[in-house]
Amino acid sequence: MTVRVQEEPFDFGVEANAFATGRTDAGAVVTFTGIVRDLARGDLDRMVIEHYPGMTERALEKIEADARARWDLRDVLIIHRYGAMGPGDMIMMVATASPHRVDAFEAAEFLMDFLKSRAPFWKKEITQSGEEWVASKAEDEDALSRW
Amino acid sequence: MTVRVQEEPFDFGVEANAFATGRTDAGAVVTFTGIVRDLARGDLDRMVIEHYPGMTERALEKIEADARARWDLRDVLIIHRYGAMGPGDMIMMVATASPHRVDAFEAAEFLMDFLKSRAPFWKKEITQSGEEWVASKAEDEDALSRW
Amino acid sequence: MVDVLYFAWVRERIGLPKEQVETSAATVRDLVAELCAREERYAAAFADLDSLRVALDQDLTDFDAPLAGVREVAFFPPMTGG
Amino acid sequence: MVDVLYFAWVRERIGLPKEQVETSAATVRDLVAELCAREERYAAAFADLDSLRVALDQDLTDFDAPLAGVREVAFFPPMTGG
Repeated sequence: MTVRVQEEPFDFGVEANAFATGRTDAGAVVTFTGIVRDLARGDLDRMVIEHYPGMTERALEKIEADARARWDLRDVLIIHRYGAMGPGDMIMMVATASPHRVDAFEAAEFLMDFLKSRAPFWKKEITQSGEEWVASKAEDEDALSRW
Repeated sequence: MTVRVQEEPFDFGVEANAFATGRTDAGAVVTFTGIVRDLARGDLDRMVIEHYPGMTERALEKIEADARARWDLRDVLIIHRYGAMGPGDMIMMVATASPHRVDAFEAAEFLMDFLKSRAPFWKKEITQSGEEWVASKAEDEDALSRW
Repeated sequence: MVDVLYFAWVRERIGLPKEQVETSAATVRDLVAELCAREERYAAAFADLDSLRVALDQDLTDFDAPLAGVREVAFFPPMTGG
Repeated sequence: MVDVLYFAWVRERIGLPKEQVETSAATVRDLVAELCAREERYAAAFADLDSLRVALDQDLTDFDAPLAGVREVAFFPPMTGG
């Protein structure tokens, strides 16, 4: 069970392989990766993510423990970056390993839903014409009610 | 959109990175990987997967096209091996890329549900004491009814 | 003449992966009856049709499907991919 | 004395990430009222409490939570991780 909050980039493939390779206890591995999307206008210069050191790790560890209490998980990985990144850069990833594919999928969705609106990260989009904090979406808050 | 049916191993990390890297059109990438689990007795020697060449590719391409018709997907990858593999080896993977995380997750689950019971693969488990075809599960057939 | 293919334990019980069959059966069910009448190993493989699946020209179908124009018939147990 | 932290646009409107505040406010809401009375930039940042979240000692809570014993109060907009 690993939670990492870091400024530096991570290598999705290397992390995914390290998480999944040689596992004989869990036949199902699910990963989710969040990538910086360009804006509709195609002019995103960079995204800057601010976070709340201390509370971030605490919130992610709680979300991870809640997922483990709820599904049959043999391993969980959460990596989330902060700082500046450009279009196409990877922001974060989660991975779940379970003997059951439904558990691996549901737990990954649960992690993502809570990570979206309960972990203290804030995204700002910066273009040539200015900068703007990304607004939270009502649908992200609503997504929590399914769990 | 890629469907590959192959005997040789694939590198999950390399495939995952190739699929996700540099994407600026889809902020959400989900992968599922199926791994050979050891038996409860811990004595699995190997798993052998038989398939129906021709029909396999056809079935996977249909499942993939159905998923693309249903969700906003910018890319889909399906890799499935056949032949002999040992505990911990990767059997297959799917990956989905979408602007929306719910689409990426649901499409990956859909692909897996149909791939389990509608693509012509059959697994046999081989131990020191003999060999046995893996029985299909009623729950796998039932899983199709949610779509 | 149709190609008849067998997979997994159906292949093992019948003892071959593929054969050409001269038949004028109207449906898959009729073809199964003809095969079962041939030899015990066919009767053993087809004893419980609920535990079998059939594909005609590589599309899944059911045992009442007509055989007219079909070139390839495949019998196999429920699939276990993934 | 409590540490008061501000994040994202709350930080930008107030113009600093962190300060120490001498307060005897009973609840978060009372503390917000004290801050708003100080200077316009606080009143601007706290104009719409529905668009704000608060954490006490790094746990999310609500504006009616008591401040007794709390060492760290943080104000920020709804989170946008993932």
